Amino acid sequence: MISVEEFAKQADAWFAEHTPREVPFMMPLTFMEVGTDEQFDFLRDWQNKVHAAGFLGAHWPEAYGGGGLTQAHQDVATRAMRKNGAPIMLNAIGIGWAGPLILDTGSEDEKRRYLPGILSADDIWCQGFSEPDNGSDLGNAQLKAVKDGDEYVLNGSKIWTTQGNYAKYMILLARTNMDAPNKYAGLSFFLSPMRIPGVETTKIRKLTGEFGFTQTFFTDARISADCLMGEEGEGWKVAMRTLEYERGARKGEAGGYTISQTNPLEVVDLAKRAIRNGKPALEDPVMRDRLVTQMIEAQAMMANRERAKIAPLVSENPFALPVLSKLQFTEYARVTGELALELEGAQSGYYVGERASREDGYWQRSYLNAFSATIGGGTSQIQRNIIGERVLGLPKTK
Amino acid sequence: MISVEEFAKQADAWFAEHTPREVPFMMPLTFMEVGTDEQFDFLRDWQNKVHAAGFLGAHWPEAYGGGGLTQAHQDVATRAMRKNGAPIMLNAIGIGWAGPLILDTGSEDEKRRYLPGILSADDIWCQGFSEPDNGSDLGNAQLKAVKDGDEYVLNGSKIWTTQGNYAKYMILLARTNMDAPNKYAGLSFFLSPMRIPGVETTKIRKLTGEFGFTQTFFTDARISADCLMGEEGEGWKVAMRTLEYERGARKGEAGGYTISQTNPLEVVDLAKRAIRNGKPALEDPVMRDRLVTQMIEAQAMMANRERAKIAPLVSENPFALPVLSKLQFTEYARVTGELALELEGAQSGYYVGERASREDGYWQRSYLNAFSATIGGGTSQIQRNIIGERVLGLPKTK
Amino acid sequence: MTQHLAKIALTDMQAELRDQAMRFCADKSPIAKVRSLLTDDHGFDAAVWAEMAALGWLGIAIPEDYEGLGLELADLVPVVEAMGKHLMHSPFVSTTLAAQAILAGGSDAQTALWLPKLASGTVATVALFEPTGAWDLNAVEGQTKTFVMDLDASELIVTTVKFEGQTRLALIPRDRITARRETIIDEMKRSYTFEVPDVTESDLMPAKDAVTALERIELVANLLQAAELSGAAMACIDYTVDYLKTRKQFGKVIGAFQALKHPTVDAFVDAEGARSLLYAAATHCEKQGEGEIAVRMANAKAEGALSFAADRSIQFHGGFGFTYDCDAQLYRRKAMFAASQFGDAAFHRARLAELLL
Amino acid sequence: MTQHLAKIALTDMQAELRDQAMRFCADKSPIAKVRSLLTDDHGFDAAVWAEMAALGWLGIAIPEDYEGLGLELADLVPVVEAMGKHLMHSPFVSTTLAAQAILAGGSDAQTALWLPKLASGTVATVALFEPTGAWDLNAVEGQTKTFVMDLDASELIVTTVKFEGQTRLALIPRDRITARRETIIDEMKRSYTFEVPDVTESDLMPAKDAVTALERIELVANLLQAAELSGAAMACIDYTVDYLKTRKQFGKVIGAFQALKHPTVDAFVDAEGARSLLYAAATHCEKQGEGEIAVRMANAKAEGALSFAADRSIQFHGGFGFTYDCDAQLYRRKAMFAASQFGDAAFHRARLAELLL
Repeated sequence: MISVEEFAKQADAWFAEHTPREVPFMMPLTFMEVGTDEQFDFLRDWQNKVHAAGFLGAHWPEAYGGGGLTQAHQDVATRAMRKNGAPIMLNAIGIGWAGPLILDTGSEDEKRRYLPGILSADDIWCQGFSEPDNGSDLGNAQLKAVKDGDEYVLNGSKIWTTQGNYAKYMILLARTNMDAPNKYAGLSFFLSPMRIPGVETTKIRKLTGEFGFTQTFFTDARISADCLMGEEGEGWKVAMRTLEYERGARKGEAGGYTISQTNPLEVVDLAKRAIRNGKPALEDPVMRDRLVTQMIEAQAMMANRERAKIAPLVSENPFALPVLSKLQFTEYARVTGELALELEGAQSGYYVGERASREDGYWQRSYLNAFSATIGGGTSQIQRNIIGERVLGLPKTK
Repeated sequence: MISVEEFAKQADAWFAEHTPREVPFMMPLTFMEVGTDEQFDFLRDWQNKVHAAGFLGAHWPEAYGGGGLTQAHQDVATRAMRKNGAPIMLNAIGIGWAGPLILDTGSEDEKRRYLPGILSADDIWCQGFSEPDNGSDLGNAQLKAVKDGDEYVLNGSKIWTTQGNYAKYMILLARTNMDAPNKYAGLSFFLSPMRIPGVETTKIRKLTGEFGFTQTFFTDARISADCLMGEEGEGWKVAMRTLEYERGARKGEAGGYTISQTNPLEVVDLAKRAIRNGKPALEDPVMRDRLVTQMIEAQAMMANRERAKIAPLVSENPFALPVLSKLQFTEYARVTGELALELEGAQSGYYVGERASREDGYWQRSYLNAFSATIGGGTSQIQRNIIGERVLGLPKTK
Repeated sequence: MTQHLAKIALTDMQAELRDQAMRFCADKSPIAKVRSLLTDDHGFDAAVWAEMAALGWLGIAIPEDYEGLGLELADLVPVVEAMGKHLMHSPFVSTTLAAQAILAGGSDAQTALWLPKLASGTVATVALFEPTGAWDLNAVEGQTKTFVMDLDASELIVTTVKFEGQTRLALIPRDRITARRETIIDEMKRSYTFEVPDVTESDLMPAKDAVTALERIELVANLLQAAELSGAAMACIDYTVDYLKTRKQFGKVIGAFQALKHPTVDAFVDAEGARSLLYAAATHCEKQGEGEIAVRMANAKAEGALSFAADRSIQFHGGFGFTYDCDAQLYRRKAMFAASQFGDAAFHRARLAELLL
Repeated sequence: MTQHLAKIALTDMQAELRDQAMRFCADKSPIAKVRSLLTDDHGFDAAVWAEMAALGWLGIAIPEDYEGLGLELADLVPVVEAMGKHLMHSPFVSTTLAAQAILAGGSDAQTALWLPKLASGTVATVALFEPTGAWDLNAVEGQTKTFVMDLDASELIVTTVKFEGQTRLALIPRDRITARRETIIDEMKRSYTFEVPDVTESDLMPAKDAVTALERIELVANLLQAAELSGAAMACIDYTVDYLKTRKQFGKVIGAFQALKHPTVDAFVDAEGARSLLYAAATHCEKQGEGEIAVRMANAKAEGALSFAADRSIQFHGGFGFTYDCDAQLYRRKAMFAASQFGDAAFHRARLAELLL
């Protein structure tokens, strides 16, 4: 087996050579921002190329399209991607959620059928947990799956399906038992095909004006009973297990990254260039004060990540820092977006597509997009409940 | 009867002549800030003098110590007090709560017995609604009043009794029925004497280090059954009626003012004199920005008061402005206190009693005292519930 | 010190105009209409514009000598507040700014020629901003103008120019201009950029009145922006409250959660303050010096109120809030764009500090 | 740019000191003791001070040549953090500042005379501030010093003086000074004012090192203040959370109300960030230039975190929060006083802007 060091060198060289520069469209920073066919096709090709070169799924078995190496090999390849500023991996749900789940708990047949297409991005996966009426309350999912012989008949709707319009498969949380003792016990988990009669997707337009999500409607859609993952009624357990892969609490991700790490201090670069009221924004002491406030906050987030690694400094509550980071980072991004608008002064009135705008309206769009993170994956309000209850031990809000 | 105009002139002249200037102690701005015997004695004398001159209770019947004039007469006298910057009226609970209630619903005997002493400040009244375990939840009052022949036997404790150590009487909310259908129905209202066996008061020290409140303990204290106001079980109704006098929703206050209206823009005067980091605070653009933010807020509060008088501009919701003013003003005062500390720079480290401090630590004390208003009379959190539920029609938080 | 600027006087006429405008805008600008106009070239309905003209609204602050109603600036406020509340865009503000500029700084001939037209519904606009980003209207440096609202629908553009070293105001007919539409964050509005053509003395307003006219434009623009934003803030809160009253999560109507209820209350308190400051500004706007104080306070507060209300509205609508279909984005974008024009709240506070401290 | 300043290194010694100090302070400074010391003349227990000296804490950052432990500034941080957490006042910080001043700027003779004494528990302090309110330690104008901590318990005062037109540092024995105690907002601390007596060259540290020594004092003071405030912030939140978990109103434990829970979470997130910045500052404080950045960030954040946590703690304790008996006021006053010394958060941000932008 090739040594990790050697593999790292190869990866670095490969990404240095092949990472595309100067793309004629705005490069999505997260898989949720893929809004046009142009972006989708480009990123699908890119993932395919990375996989073919051996730098995605390097630690997955060769029989399933992987490289047969170790987690350490994949980790250095992922680091090489970041270091070279490579585009994100497109097939995020496949790589981070469905893939690890199948690899971990799937049958041999399921592994052979699904895993290679995940890595090559030939088979795009999407996620069907949220529903229009149960945005924050996943356990209350109401999409019905009724067994009928060898099939389940699906009726209902899922929302916030990223790349739903491109996906071949969906990991689906559905209700198989209306009379279960509690809402969780009635749920089952499916690997459901998307391109079958009775499944339709509608694109959802984001507040930025762009696309990226879909709503998926199921109308008497029939899927094979084989699509069930785990047992009937175990859906909640399987879904929670799946979320743990994504959160890194269980190993198994195919590697690469699906959300480009943004530099929390990029606003400083803007500040150095921005013109406010005809003068450099940094000449304004009020803007300087607000900017430094954000810089301290950014520094605190980075220092939190470092402190989390040092056991004696987190001994009072080892989980506190990981649990609070989502709230802290997403709210930081939103507030920073607001500050950026102020720094830009008059130019903040332009928007994406305006040639007079600064960086094609990057910050205006960035502020609006920030809500995807303060809302998605548990709103900031729910995060505060979680921190208050699980970390501080305060009583549950009912 | 003397004309209102003439009475106004007399009042103005009297207060111009008699309003004490240059007092050798910090003049309390509210009746809750009376913390020393020196302050108490001074203010009791002052109220007595104002009453004797005919400018307090001018509209109450002569038989009860009043002036036998009209509400309009008292209103001009009160305005004259303010205009001349006269000290506050001390006997706040008597003037604003107990007095109007007795005048409105008391028996002839009660009126003759209680009202004159309220006006002259010979009989100080206090209020016994809050309990240590039920600060925000008045309806849950647990102090027991058990009927025993011609008497009630009181056991329990009341807290935040302003001037409890000086008071002769207390308006008391007590539980006479433990088995009532709901918590409110078990309450009764008493005009209870304070200087009887079994009633003891302990001074409460405020976070400023000063005094002003007491806790009152009742241990088998016996009061005459005559002290009951209204019927048994009507205590909540009577208490709510009492609160309405204070909030001005019902007329009846004996006049004068018990809380000196502070000028929300006084922080501007501080800012003009304050030295921060060795330089005038107003040279610092960040301080200027924060100060102007507060000035706009102060202006908004004043404009709200003006708009409240103009029907077409409050037609959507006539109660909104009065209901939100408590939250707005008290939070403004707290935030302004914080800003004042920043404006004072190093000097904010001194405290009341330090000769090197600015105005004897006025702003440090003022910031700490601001919590009496963001907590007392319904915390800011409860105010937000009230506005959300009664004005915006949002569902109740349970 | 500023207490007397908090006094509010509302004339019967203003109360009446307010009722009329609220009814009119509610009727003519339901949300479906607002949305359909997002992709319209001009962003407004010419038929509705004609109705406004027929109601005399375009002449409100134009003297009777020029066929206007001869009312005051204050009388514009309830009308624009209603437009803000119902997200109704039209060239009302652009045309009003042009008219006020001419009234303050035009020659007799210019005034006599244009004011009657504008009072009766001819569309006009003002071109004041340059790519330098300066909010100071006297800082004219080049030929390129940006953020010129409603230019394509206008017959006349009142623009600043540098003429023989002096900042002047010129009246340029639309047909002398080639414009490009700009993409701006507020999709209800229409913004254009153009190169100011060479002008001659005959295009210009008299030199002596340029400063006065620019001050007038800035005052009126800030007053009307406060009105628009204040109206929008109340509507945004109503929209949010409606959702909080009906949406259920975890088996509970979400408005019962204090995490949503309390910030919504804070937004409401802000918005009520903004409205009061708006009417105080309307009352005092004509006062020398103090008018500017009252107007900048109202505008700064209104911008903050709408920004906060709309930011929270997006958040509290959850997933739906992140969609284009949720109206919260319309309100948020409106606040963002307003902040970019004539100075944002921080800019107004800096000016107020100079005026007050 | 500043990312590398977020790295944290914690030595085994620091981890051990932290454990030791947390145990010691918990043991020696229960809240009843803290309260009883509020009215004590010196505000600390001499016996406990002797124990600290015996543990070697006073010598932590003093070289072994002078009978110290020869550790680093970073090793002071866990000790002061523990003191902050348990509201334990002593002249530890005053004495440390005096020692660091002498180490950075004293003559060989001064160093040899005083450092061994200070390392073994002799109390000393620094006198840096004047009634002008300037936080700039070089701005020495008069003879009056204010905010001199623990003076009455000190044998030595290191004070700034103006000497022949230059800012210098002088070492003055206690017995040459007449002091008056000042009333300050933090009742756990002891502050004094005095008139600097006439000094001669023999009282002074060498002129060439004055600037270095003052920079050193400022850096150490800000680092230790960050440690104290950060420790206090965590304790304040624990104190608040305990109340929110037990107090009932309306038949419900009040911590279940989001109106109290969510701001408490925000305070906690702030305080965790402050702690991380504190340890990052400890790691990098000795780096030329960058040390100041890391230290000012930590101090600004810690002051903000404690101020917010304590303000909310008063509020969320309701009526009890308004009493002297509630510990929330102790925390709030600590933050208020800290802000008045060596610059508040806004001051640090202004300095950071100069350093970073």
